[in-house]
Amino acid sequence: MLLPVEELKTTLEQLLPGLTLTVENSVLVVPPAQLTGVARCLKDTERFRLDYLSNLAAIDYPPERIEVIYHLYSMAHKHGPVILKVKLPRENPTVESMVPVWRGAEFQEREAYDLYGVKFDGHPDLRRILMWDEFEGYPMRKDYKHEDQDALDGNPSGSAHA
Amino acid sequence: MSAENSVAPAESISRERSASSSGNDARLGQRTTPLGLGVIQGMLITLRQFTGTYPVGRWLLRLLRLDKGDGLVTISYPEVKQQHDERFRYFPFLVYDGTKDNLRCVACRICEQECPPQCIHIVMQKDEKGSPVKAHGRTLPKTFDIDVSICMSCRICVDVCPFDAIEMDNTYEHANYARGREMVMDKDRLLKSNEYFQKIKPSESAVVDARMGAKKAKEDAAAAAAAAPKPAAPGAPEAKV
Amino acid sequence: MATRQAPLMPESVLQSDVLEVNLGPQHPSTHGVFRMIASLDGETIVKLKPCFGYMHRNHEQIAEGITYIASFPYTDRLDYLCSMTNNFGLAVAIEKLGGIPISERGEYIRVIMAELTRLVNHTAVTGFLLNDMGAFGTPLLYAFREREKILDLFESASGSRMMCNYIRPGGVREDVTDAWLDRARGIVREYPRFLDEFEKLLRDNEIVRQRTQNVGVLPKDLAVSASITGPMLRATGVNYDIRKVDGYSIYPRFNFKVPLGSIGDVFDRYYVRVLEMRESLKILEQALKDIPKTSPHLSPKGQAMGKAPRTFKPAKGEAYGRIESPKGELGFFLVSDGTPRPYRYHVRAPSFINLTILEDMCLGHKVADAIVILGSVDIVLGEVDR
Amino acid sequence: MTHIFSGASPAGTIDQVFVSAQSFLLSFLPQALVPWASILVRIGVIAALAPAIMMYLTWLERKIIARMQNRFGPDRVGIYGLMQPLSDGLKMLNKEDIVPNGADRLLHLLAPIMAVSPAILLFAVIPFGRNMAAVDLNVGLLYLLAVSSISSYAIFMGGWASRSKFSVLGAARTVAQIISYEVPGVLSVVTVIMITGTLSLVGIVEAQADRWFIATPWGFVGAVIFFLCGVAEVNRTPFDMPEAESELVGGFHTEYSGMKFALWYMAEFLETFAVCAFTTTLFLGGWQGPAVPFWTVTAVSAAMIVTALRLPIAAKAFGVAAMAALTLLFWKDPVPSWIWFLTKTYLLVFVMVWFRGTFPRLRVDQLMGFAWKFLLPLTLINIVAAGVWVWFAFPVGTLLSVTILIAGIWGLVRVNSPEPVSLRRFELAD
Repeated sequence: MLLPVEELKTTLEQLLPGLTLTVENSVLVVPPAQLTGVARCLKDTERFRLDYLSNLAAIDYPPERIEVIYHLYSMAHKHGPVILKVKLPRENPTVESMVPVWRGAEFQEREAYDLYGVKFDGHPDLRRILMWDEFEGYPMRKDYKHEDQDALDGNPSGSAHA
Repeated sequence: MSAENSVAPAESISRERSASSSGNDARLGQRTTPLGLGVIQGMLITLRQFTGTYPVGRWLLRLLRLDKGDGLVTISYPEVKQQHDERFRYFPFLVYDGTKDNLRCVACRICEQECPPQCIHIVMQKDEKGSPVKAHGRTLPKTFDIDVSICMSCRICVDVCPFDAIEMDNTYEHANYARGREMVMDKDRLLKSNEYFQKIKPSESAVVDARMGAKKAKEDAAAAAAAAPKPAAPGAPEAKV
Repeated sequence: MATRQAPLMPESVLQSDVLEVNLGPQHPSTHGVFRMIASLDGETIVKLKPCFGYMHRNHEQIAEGITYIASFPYTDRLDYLCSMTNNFGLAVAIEKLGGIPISERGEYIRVIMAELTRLVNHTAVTGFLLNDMGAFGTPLLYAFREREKILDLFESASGSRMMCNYIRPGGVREDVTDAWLDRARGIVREYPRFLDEFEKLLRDNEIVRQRTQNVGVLPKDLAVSASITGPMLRATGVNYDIRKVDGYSIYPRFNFKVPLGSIGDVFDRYYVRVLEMRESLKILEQALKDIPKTSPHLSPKGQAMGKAPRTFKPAKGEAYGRIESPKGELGFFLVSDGTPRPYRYHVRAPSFINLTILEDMCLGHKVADAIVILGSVDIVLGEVDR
Repeated sequence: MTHIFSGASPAGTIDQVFVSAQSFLLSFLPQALVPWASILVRIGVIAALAPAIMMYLTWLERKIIARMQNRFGPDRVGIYGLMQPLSDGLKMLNKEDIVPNGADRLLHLLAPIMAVSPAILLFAVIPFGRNMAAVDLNVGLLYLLAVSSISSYAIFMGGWASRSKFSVLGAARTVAQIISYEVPGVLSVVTVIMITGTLSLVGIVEAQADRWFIATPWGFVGAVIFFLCGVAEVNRTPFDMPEAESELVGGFHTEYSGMKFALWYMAEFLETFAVCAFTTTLFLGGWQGPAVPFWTVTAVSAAMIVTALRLPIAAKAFGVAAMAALTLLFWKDPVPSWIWFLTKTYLLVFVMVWFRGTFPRLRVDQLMGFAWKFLLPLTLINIVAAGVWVWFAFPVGTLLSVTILIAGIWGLVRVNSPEPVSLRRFELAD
């Protein structure tokens, strides 16, 4: 079975020298630079074989950072989830793309780019996936100014109510 | 009639019957009819459904002891309406007991905040000085609009209403030509009597009436208790209800 | 790791240039507003770019503005063919986030509703697949005839046929009557007759076999690496069913099998779905037989979760709840900051991710196959675009 | 020995009712004009008959397919939806006729006209009943095959002229399909010519007096192949790749609307009727039928009128009275020849609609493969079988031709089914 997060951290640090991992309430926080190393190690070592990236999401914490979170499971050993988290600056968040490791990340990374503006280096074709291409801005960020902001704030200027 | 010499499929019969790991799985998904007759089998099924829709056909199929198929399932709408169950819900309506101004809603606006698409708009009845007007001992809404073109009849307003003032209706013929005024149902179009509620949803209204009855009984008891001790002895401990 | 093959260049001697055709977004058989920009060399597909977002309502941003309970009606609109399993997914995620206990009878009703939804979805999808192949609606209308019976069950339990908004954290919104349970037992007893007739109509039909076998073959390792889940994955032979892997809700109590295919082409996906329907019927029989009579169906606090949604403030933290929806792994990732409204609400939609390898499957096939392959992937645009 | 499948019944009065009506009508004219007038009358009959047949074929198809799908089909416009074709026609008339810009306007207009005209031309040669063929050509069969191949030009012209990707794709598929299905279609008819020795359709029908050709081994296989090729030439399921709605939206007639689209629709349905009519003529004994007394027909129709739920009482009474009168009038006559012809044709039309209600569509390359690799060799084998059937006496000839045919079919299926890529196995794991 998969070992708890602490042992996972220590074994990973033994396997990959020069790796600084921290654990925040059972989530492995990985520095952006070493993400691909950790990912490949988790996927290829026989003990883990986390070959299935179930979910990839970006979370916006306005003033200081944007986090990208990865939920990994193993279809071979049927164990899971190992949760990786990467913390990126808010101005120009870039991280290595996981598509070479898990092909499933392709659309989810494009969605994170489209809605949050997180750039993924090495992604085969990083384009907007849900919005139309000429759309400016990243709609899911907390500080995104909606065109008719008041409709969002709840006073129903938009609805037919007089 | 015509044994169709149809196209040869991608795999031939003999190679499939090789053994496989667990017994029953070998036959799963393989052909059971000989090559070329699968098409005929499909045609016989549609023919059986076809004859099953005619009375003469059904009699014939019963004669040949064949499965009669499902017959005609269409409901010709304007003449015959589909019977909906009691819990069928469409747009909400406001409940009043007896006369139209004795409505249960006290304009507390909980449903306005909780409504996911924000389509309920309530303005409380206030006199010129701005203090709420009371009728039947309760405040009441001056206007209570539900924008029916936005409402998705999700019943959350009924769940969160502490006064059982709003219930779900089951009339679904609301088509009209304009999206503006007609689709915003104002207070008197929303108001319907409690008898109507009991007629369309018997068991649900029974639960609501029981709860209302219990609450009224508690209020009467408390009111009676509050009124009674004044003449007898002020400050005597009220009987815990 | 299978990298994406380079698009096949037209190597035929005849120098014909590539014809770019827009299949969609308004197209009779793309299951909603989905667009495929296909480059054709004659009839064969050389390049295929899926393009969607036409139905993007940003359900995740709306959910950040309303309470947890208020976003349940929106989940009905995600995968509008199976609204019960969408509610189930969000309820599992919220229960994991807020640590809410679930009543015994509520669990049984949830499993019954989820398996009925699996029947509805697989029946409808097989009908649509035949419609894409050109059958003039007959299999689809047989499928819809059976689906209506189950939708009437949903209506008499939750109030609405497709937008049920019925499952709540802690249990279900309203209890089901015994009469409803008998009706459900009748329909479950009647269903195998329809499945046999449907299989006799389709499985041995030479034209159906000719159009589906060895079309859109999906290799096993590409499927795993592309995070494909659901019947599409099991058709390639990978045994991964979240009902068995996670054992969420009370699924470990029922004994049922997970059907697996071998080649992973359109026929395997069709037949794995048929076998899955038969397994769902087994689960339904067991669940309908021993559903407990006594225990209240709502959360032990006794009042429906819906009554006071604003007082439901989960502790600060993150939770990822996932279930086996008929289309694959449906996951809800919730981040709460202590207020009644979620800080971040992300939906892991199976249809969205199962489309990743649509181009790999279609390369080299004909235009007619691309439509059939899309039909076998079984996408619903409400879930793809969210 | 009147074989069950034959019936040289004597010509009753009801049988020749149309012929005698025509001669009565023409008796008023001076002798010199009679031949011209009879041609005009026949043209008039065909001009009236063809649209009516087309309209009520659409009604029949929608009703039959609806009943196969457990639903009613059109029943709002008129009793049992009988006015539906009229309302469709009116709708088509007042729909705007959109021509895509950049389309070749002349070709865009010409294509539907060129599609309908051969379909109507075919009606000239159909022998509806005993000496009721509009024109008794002695090369009727040749005429039939020649005229029915014009429609591929029209379809390609329509597809090419509307300058849209979908219609060009549809047009390219059509030409390939119609050409590859004409070859086995023609070859399957060769056996009939070989046996009867004449090309005239009336001659062929008379040759089937004692035995319908479908009752012979080669005739059965020939009928199936001719029917399938007819279905393919009319672009109907399971061969309706050119107008495949699911991927080509409408194939060659995507860009047509209004009356032009109605003409395409008319061409398709007229050719459907023509294919069924010619299969009946060539293989099912045309207007031949066993000597069944006429009152059975009137009895069946009276029963249907009485049990019809929606007919008002007055209509029911009138109908039953009419049937009774007909029975009394033609008491001793057998069933007329044109009723035999129409029942057989409409049975085949039912089979064609039955195909459409059940089967999915064959892909383009499978379509071609089926025609060239399966039907074509089968027709050649069929010709050999027919030769053997004619040459040897009764028991030996039939047995020999049946064995040749069975061996041929088995061999072709064996040749055409390739090695499966990998064994397909399903497993129920836990």
